[in-house]
Amino acid sequence: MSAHEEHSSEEQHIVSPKIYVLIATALLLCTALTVAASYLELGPWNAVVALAIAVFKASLVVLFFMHIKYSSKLMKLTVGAGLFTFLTLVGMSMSDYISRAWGSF
Amino acid sequence: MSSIVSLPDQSTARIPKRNYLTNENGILSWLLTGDHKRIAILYLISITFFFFIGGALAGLIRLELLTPQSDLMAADTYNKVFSMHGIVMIFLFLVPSVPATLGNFLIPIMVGAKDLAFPKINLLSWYLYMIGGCLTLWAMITGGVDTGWTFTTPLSTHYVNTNVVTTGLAIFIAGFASIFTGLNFIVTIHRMRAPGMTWFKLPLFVWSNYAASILMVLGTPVLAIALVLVVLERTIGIGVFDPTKGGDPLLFQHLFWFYSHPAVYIMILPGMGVISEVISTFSRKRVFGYSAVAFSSVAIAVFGFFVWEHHMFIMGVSNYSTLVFSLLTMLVAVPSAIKIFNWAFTLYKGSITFETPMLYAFGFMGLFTIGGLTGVFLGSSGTDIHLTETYFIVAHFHFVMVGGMLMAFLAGIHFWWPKLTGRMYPEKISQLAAVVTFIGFNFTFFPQFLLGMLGMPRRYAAYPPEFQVLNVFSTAGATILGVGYLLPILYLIWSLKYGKVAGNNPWQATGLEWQIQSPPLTENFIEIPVVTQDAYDYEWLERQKEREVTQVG
Amino acid sequence: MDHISPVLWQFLVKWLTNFAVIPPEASKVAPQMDALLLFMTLVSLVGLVLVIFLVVTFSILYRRERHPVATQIEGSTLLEATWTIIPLGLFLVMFVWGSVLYFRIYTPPPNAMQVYVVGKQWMWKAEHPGGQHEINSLHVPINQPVQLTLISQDVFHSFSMPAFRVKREAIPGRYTTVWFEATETGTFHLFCSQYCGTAHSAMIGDIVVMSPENYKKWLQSSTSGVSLAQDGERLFASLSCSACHNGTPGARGPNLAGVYGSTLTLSDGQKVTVDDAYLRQAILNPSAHITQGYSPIMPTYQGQVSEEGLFSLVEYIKNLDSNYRIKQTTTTTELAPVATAATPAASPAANNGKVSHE
Amino acid sequence: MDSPTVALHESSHGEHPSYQRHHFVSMAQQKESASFGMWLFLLTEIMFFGGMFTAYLVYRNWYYPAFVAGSHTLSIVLGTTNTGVLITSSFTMAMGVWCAETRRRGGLILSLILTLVLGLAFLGIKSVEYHEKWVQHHVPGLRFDAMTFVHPKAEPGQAAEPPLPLDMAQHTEVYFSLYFAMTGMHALHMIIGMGLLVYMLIQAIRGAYDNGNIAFIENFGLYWHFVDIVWIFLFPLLYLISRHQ
Repeated sequence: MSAHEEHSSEEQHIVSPKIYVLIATALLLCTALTVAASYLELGPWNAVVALAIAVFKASLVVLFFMHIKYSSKLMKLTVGAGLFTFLTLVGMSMSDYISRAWGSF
Repeated sequence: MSSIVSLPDQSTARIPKRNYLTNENGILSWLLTGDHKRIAILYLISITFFFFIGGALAGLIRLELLTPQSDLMAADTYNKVFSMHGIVMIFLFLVPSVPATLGNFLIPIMVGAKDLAFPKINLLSWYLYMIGGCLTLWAMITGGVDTGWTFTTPLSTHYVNTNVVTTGLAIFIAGFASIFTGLNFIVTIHRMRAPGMTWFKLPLFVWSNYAASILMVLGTPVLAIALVLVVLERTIGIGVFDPTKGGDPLLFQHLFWFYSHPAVYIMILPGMGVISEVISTFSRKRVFGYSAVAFSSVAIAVFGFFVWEHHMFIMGVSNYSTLVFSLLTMLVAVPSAIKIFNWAFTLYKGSITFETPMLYAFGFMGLFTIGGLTGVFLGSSGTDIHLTETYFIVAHFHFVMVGGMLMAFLAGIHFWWPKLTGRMYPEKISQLAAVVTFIGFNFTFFPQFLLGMLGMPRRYAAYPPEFQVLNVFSTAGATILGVGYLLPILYLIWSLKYGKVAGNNPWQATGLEWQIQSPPLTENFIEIPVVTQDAYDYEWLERQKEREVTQVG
Repeated sequence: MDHISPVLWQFLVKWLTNFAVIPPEASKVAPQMDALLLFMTLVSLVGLVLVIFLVVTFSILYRRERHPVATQIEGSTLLEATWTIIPLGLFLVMFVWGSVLYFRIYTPPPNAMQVYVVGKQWMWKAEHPGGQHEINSLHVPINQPVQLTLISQDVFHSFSMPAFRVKREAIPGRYTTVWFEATETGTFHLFCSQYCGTAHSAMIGDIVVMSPENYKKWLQSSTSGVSLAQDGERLFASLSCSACHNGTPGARGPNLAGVYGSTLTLSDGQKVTVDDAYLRQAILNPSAHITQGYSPIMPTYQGQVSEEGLFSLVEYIKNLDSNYRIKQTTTTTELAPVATAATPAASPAANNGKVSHE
Repeated sequence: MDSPTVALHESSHGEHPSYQRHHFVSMAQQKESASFGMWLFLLTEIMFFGGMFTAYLVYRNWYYPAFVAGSHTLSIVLGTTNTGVLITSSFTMAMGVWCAETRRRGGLILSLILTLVLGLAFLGIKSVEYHEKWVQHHVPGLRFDAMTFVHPKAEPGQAAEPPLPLDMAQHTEVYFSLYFAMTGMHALHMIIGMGLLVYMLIQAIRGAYDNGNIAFIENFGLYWHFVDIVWIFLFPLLYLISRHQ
């Protein structure tokens, strides 16, 4: 578990520009896709599709632009922890708002 | 009474010439330092300053409550005084108390590093803290703020015309000081441990500060955004929390308590770390169930994020979410219970001595047990209805924060004073101070439980006369408590010059910090140590001593 | 006792004679609350005594003089499991018990008598359906469930009645409710317990619990002559609500008679139960509360009706019968016979709230 | 070995680069620490925006028609363009980091300039949008008029938006409060980032990164990408609510 011995041997991973170009293109395409999707009549699925595309885009940025794909387990865990706390904040707050409508008392 | 203190021969002992205090001279060498130990001292001086400001305000509150009428000061002055007392004590004293002073000083040494990972950010943290502190004082001098430390909307946004914006910004800035401290600790503990220092060889002080740091890093920004929105609502009138514009004022409380409940654990967890160290050292024994205590810190940190709504049970949140949050609150109480019993059983078959830090630690255990158990009264949603917003709450969180945290802080200050300064504090008078504090504390805050049961609401400048007797008890106790807090500052300053030279390891403790000189060198270790022993391995310490003797011989 | 100063002496005597750790138990829920509080206190005491006992015993047995060399012990999974599971079990008992109590306190019985309360900086204004208004006091009959519907006009307030072990926040923009049933006559404290600004500690009052006869007398002596529903009727006309909500076939708004307590289907398909909170929302934010089959033409009355006026309107709509006349049961004169019914104790349910639903 | 305090010589690391801070054992440790610290800082940023996302979610559910109407006043062309601009700037920043890693000074300078220009473009477009809001009386608190939603005016070449009832129209102020709070905080992060970009540009021109001490650039890259991610969520949430209506 000790920090430095493990990682001093690990060489810096340099992502090739080709991947960056590929990711940037994908991101731009997804932007177009999300705009297009918002003009479709999908009912409640509009929001789901928009969010799904946004999550996908964000994952691309995190994994490749921000090198998480090539980083240590600790970094991946850190990102996960942030996401978890964020979802806690949103989810637990919404637990109040959603269930307020259930029962009038 | 026997003791474990083993001081060097005072006639020949000298404070090491080269240490972090003497390394450089001049005020700039302090103000521009990157040394975690010097920053710790800067923090120690500044939080003590703010503690006494907050304490003076507390004195004013108790004086005003001596009589049922608001005769010492008008109601709005009283409101400003208790608001400022809360703000100063929570954001400027309790949150940074143990982490920013003892934690800053000790964590790098305990993990076997030469400094925290980001010395400049550490210094920046102190400056942010000072800016926040000065802004708070500025707000207090130029008219104060009377929202309470909770900044409840829409009171804070639309119905008071005091310095809400200045104070909000001050807390915002001080919040970043706390974030940077936590960030520094997490990185240091993960990345800077000495060779051989595995997670389960870390002292429990490090574990508990680690848990608190997680809360600082993840919780504080939510408070920051809530305050930013309050400031925006007050200045330009956006409508996020304003009910007249369709906003939900409860949303502010959700965001506020998302930080401010975990903040309670930010305050108490490092204190628990101190207690683990102290109890182990003075009973010469490994902490009973090391991993349970370590994991309970982390469990408190994680569960701490899931219970905030118990501050809002009577405020019109949905009954169903009350159920969920009440249940989770009960779960978060369990790790604290585990810790208490583990500490008690650390004493079992130990070899116990009763130096000042140990007395404070005993005080902590008693008071924190009461504080924790009364927390269950408030976490159970039914009894919360009767007890919330009364003096029961006030008594409960003072038992946890003052009885718990402040006791732990004082235990830690006494325990590591020889390491910080190279000199011992005077033992007898400090034992007296510990006892006086304990008695004064109970005298001050126990009557408040009764007041709360009787239904006296908190934040009242005037109250019905039948509550007077208990209030008089409380005020009388507060004067004793005041003496208990003044004594340490007097004799600790005295000891800087006249205290006995402490030597490296006056307590015969096992932590890495005790194996180096006191006060330490600027770089802590001449050579980075290789750790082979477990934490609290007193047998290893004995072998070390024997080896030294044979080598010298 | 001449060495104790007379002031202090007086103090102690006063305290000892009036000593109490709990306020009077003046409501039906108070003994239940106190039972749980007692249970928790006992558990806490046992816990505290146990911790103190352990610390003191070990300190004596294993002090350095007696036990110079410590025996190193790793821990004990069995012991640790014990002090994990037992507290957890006790806490869970408290959770269940507390939650039952919580739901009981915040779920008013259907037969409760209504009182409306507006909190404002810095006073409580209570409105009785019969049109009696009172400031910083609340008169209620004994042995009669009373439901409070609370709202704040400005900031958070909290309606705290320690003798009844009940409190509830009055929050701006939304109704909250709480109920109690007083079991003792007398005057009890009413506090605002949520900090609400400068005169927070002056926002206190009295809760006067009266026998049914005295309560009847009080109702008659403090009547304003206009019941809440009648005031609502006046508002209903002056705000021209009746232009659309008049119950005639082809009216532009839905018929409001008997709407209270029914389940409506809204234009977005949502099903809602009509209660006080819904009526208030529908008056202030009509566009989100359009009954299915009607067009969203109702204007908002935000800013045009005070909170008191809204209470009157709600009370009026509650008591509408089919011909858009208020039932007479809610007027002050009609209320009295109900309260003095032959068997008042046996039928506390026979009050205006119940009658008006039939 | 029974002697923990005895030193371990760092012989394996031989000579240290000049920019290695004294308290780190190795360069790898320093680098890891820096990026880990940056990530932790980004976690605080997630939670900072998290508060506003929570508020958004609550009010969007409460006042959906107001959110739709408010969203439709935003220009989808400008919004999409800005998304493209920001994604591209994220790309140029990633390229900048790559250039720095492979010690291409010219490439680094070019990337930084491009990133800066794109960032400026983003802020420029944003200020055009803000100005438009100001003209339309859609700035909450300072200059807001709910009647623009009760009697919507038809834009040239477009059909008028359906009118909102007054009570719902008033709640568009909540939407715009969130719009300005969220995009404002985002823009503030951009502005801070631009300041850092200028600093890095000067340093790069001076050749400060030629020796491989590029932790600052890498960490700034993380920051810049994070700002991009925030926008990736803000764009659909604020601009793209029920565009089909």
